[in-house]
Amino acid sequence: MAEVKSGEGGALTTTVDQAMEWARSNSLWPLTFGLACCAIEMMAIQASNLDISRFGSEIFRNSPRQSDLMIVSGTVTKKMAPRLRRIYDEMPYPKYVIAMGVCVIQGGPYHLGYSVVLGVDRVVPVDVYVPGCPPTPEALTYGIMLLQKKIRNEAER
Amino acid sequence: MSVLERLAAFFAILGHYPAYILAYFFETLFMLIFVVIMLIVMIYLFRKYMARVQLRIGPNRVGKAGTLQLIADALKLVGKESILPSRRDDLPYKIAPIVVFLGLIMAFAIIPYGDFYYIGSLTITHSNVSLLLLFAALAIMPVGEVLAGVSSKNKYAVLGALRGVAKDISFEVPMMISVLALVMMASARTNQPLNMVNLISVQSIPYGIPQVIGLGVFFIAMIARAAYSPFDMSESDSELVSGHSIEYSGMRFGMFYMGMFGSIFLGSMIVSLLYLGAYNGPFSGDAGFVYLFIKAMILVILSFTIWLSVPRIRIDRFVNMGWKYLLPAAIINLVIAGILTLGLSL
Amino acid sequence: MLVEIIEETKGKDGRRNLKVAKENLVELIKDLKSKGYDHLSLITGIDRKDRLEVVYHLHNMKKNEYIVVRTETMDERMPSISSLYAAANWEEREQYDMLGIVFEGHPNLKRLFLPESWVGHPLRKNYDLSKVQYINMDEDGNDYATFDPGDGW
Amino acid sequence: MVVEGEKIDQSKEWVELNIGPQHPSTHGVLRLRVKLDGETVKEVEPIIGYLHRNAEKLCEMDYYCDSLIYFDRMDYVGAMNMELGYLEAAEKVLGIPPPERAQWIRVIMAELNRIAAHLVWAGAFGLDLGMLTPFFYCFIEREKILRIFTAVSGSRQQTNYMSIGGVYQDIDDQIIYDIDQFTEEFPKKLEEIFNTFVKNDIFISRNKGVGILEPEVAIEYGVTGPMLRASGVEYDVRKAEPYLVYDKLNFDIPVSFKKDNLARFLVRFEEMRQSIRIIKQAIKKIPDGPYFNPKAKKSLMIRLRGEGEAYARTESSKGEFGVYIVADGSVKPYRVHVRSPAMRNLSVLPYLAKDVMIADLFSISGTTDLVFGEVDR
Repeated sequence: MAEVKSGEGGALTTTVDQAMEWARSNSLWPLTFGLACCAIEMMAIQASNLDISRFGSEIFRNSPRQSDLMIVSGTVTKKMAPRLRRIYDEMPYPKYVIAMGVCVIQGGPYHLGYSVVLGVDRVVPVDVYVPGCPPTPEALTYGIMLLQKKIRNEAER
Repeated sequence: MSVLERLAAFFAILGHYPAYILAYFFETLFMLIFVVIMLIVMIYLFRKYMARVQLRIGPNRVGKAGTLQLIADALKLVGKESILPSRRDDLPYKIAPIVVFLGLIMAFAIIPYGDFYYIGSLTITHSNVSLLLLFAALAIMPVGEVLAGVSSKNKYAVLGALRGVAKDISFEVPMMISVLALVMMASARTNQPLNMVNLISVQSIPYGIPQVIGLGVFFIAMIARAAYSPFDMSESDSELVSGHSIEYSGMRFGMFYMGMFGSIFLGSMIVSLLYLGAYNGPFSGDAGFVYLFIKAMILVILSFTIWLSVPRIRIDRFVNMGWKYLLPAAIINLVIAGILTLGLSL
Repeated sequence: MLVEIIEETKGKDGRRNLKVAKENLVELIKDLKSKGYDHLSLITGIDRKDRLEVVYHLHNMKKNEYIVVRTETMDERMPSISSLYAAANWEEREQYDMLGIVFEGHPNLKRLFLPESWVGHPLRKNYDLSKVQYINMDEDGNDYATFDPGDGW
Repeated sequence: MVVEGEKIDQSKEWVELNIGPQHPSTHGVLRLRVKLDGETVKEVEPIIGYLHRNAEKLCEMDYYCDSLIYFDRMDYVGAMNMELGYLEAAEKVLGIPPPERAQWIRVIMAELNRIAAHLVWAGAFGLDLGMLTPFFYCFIEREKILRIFTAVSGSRQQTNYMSIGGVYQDIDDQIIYDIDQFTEEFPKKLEEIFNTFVKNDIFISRNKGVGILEPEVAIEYGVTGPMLRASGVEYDVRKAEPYLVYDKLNFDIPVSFKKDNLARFLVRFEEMRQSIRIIKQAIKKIPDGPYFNPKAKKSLMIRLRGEGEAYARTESSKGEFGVYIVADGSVKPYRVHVRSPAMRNLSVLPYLAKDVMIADLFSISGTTDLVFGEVDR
């Protein structure tokens, strides 16, 4: 269990924090935001074979205002990057980003070219990186589980 | 004896006025708790049912079989940042979700829940014009949606609000005419047909049987009011992103979300109250509430099935349908009801 | 043929290649279109370092015949055939974007993929990939290219 | 004559709506600038390039065998068809024809992938119209195809299975058995999915008579594939200019003369049925023999030198997919240009979506079957 935080609140704050983090981690609503190849695999985790709704991520919200998680699925081009940033800015706190696929992590097969961003972490902060080209839906599910773990541990830090 | 009087009698030791004030307070509280719990159950049920239809599992990680999923969702929405867009119209933007949610609660407060001993009927249920009050309360929610759409200053939201208005106008008229037929039939038996309790108690057979057309029209109107597929033009996810609620986040969005599922439940309740014999059934007695509930739940499942299987209808087609098919059908229903009232005096 | 064919060859795929002068291009294609070559399949620009070559793939849907028209330009300018084929509209814009071939008479010759202020044409052989450009967005949602990584990046 | 809709009155002030690049119905990163009059769409201007990944430039910088990965990622739902399109051109330039068995394997894989691509399209089209459920049924079936792809290539979607001069590895009896099982079971499931759509009055009324594309206009804009066939033009590259072994196979080209959204929908579903027919014949006729051309051994692959130029057309799930390779005798291609069918299909959208309702705009853009990896490249 976490050590009691200093200052007022103490144990109570920690409990409330933990409850909130439990809620947050179990209710990650992803944004419908498909960029490229990985978007189809992102749709596949929503589909029946690897039902992501088991983890509480059932609802793919279309409006960034109502989503918690941005799965950047597919190559981010330089033309898209400012828009990606704007969509990220439109999301309410607390918000999380999963970088899905090598294109998003460092440019992937396109890193030699002129129009691809070499890593989405130059544009938005990333919580979990899921490598692969494209990652299998299982890998993305594991990424989401890792993110849940990360959120749950926030109170203890 | 209504709940209010029971509560007042319970608090009688405090004196007349404090007792009644407390009674009102508790009655409202019961109401709220009931509605919120019902909504949570409904949304959970919807998710599980949707998963079943789509050959999935549905939420199963949070709590036993995902039962705590909705608690997690609600808690998360409470903890989310509620963004206020800088271009908003401040006051309408802030009160719109409250109006939607309040409209829902008010409508639930007017419904009679049966001859059940404790929560049989609430205060205003015994009003002489409770039917009118109910439809007045039903008209509040669309106002909130329009407010939300216009005050967000977002083009998608404005389009959503416009569609919402066009949709509301085209189904409200046939809906009211089909209700009028009910009142007409009931007026042969009682001199207070606008009182819902009277309207229900005079139904020797459920009025859904002689007025099948009216039932159909009314049910379609209720689907349209709850704004789910095929009539979700105003918030159509794949066209206008989220329609009127596009700019809302956090708990303000949560109110819209609950408002939508609440409308499904409310619509099913009203249909089963007015047309399907309400809380009457064999050996009903005090347990009439259960009958009402079962009827409503069957309608809810039916609504979910419709939602999951049909595509969205186009707004102009719906307006056409409202004026060219629903309205004449409602009028035919009215004529049939008149003939039945005069000829058979059911 | 109405116009003078400089050279007729056969490609490795067995298609007829007609080479014409730039001035005769529109006339030839107009002639071919009236003969049933109603489907413009492809416009390709090729950077031959000292000159730009433009290749038109035309296709006769009814007779299922294929013909390739090639032409060259020394000054980056070409007559547009967008008044003959609607498909040429986007094709020519793409070639303008990628290779900087200016199609004269095109109604809306803007870049197709990259923002207007992008410097250079990427598929040119002398395009310098080491000069990294960034794209940013102004308030109205229009893009502009910049060499400055500090500008919003 | 260029077919263009009449220009709208620019002096009036129209409501401008910006749709995308992040929008649930744009299938990726399409951006539409729409001028509205109430609910009616007056003018649509598609803005593309949000997924421009410089594949053509990178092809010039890579060996012939390496460029394949960029084609895998072009039409990412139909990777096999894209590989096939590139290899058809590259093998002509390099002079390395694939052996007989490899050609049959390629046909099987391409047709399987055509089914997978159409299934993704059908599911997404359902979502566009607000039908939530068919999407899931489509993806269950697609998953079965991907399992076969995983068995042959080790990857689900971006398979990189075909290679210059053949295929990456041979298919064994187990895989042929799996494919056979799939072709037995799939038609029944396909009818189920088909019925969830067409036995629905609202679905029919949403699509019938919407987005009518006249055949002359379609040819004018270079529209190909199911969209052209739905306009009544019987044109399929597999028949018009048979590649691989399509001339030895017996199949029909589905054509509809109704020209509207519904016709496109029906044509795509009929294509899936025809694909099953092709696969069934192919797994019976597949001959024994080497599965790759010994000239294209893996150790020699990067030394392959191309000469001349070739344009190869194949029928991908979107339409006529053409690859034009200009070689200059070195180990890298001099210029690679791709004829993207989805881009040509998109370019007709401003014509189709004129004076329609907003709801129809999305159903029309849904039937054009856009995949942005291919449009923007």
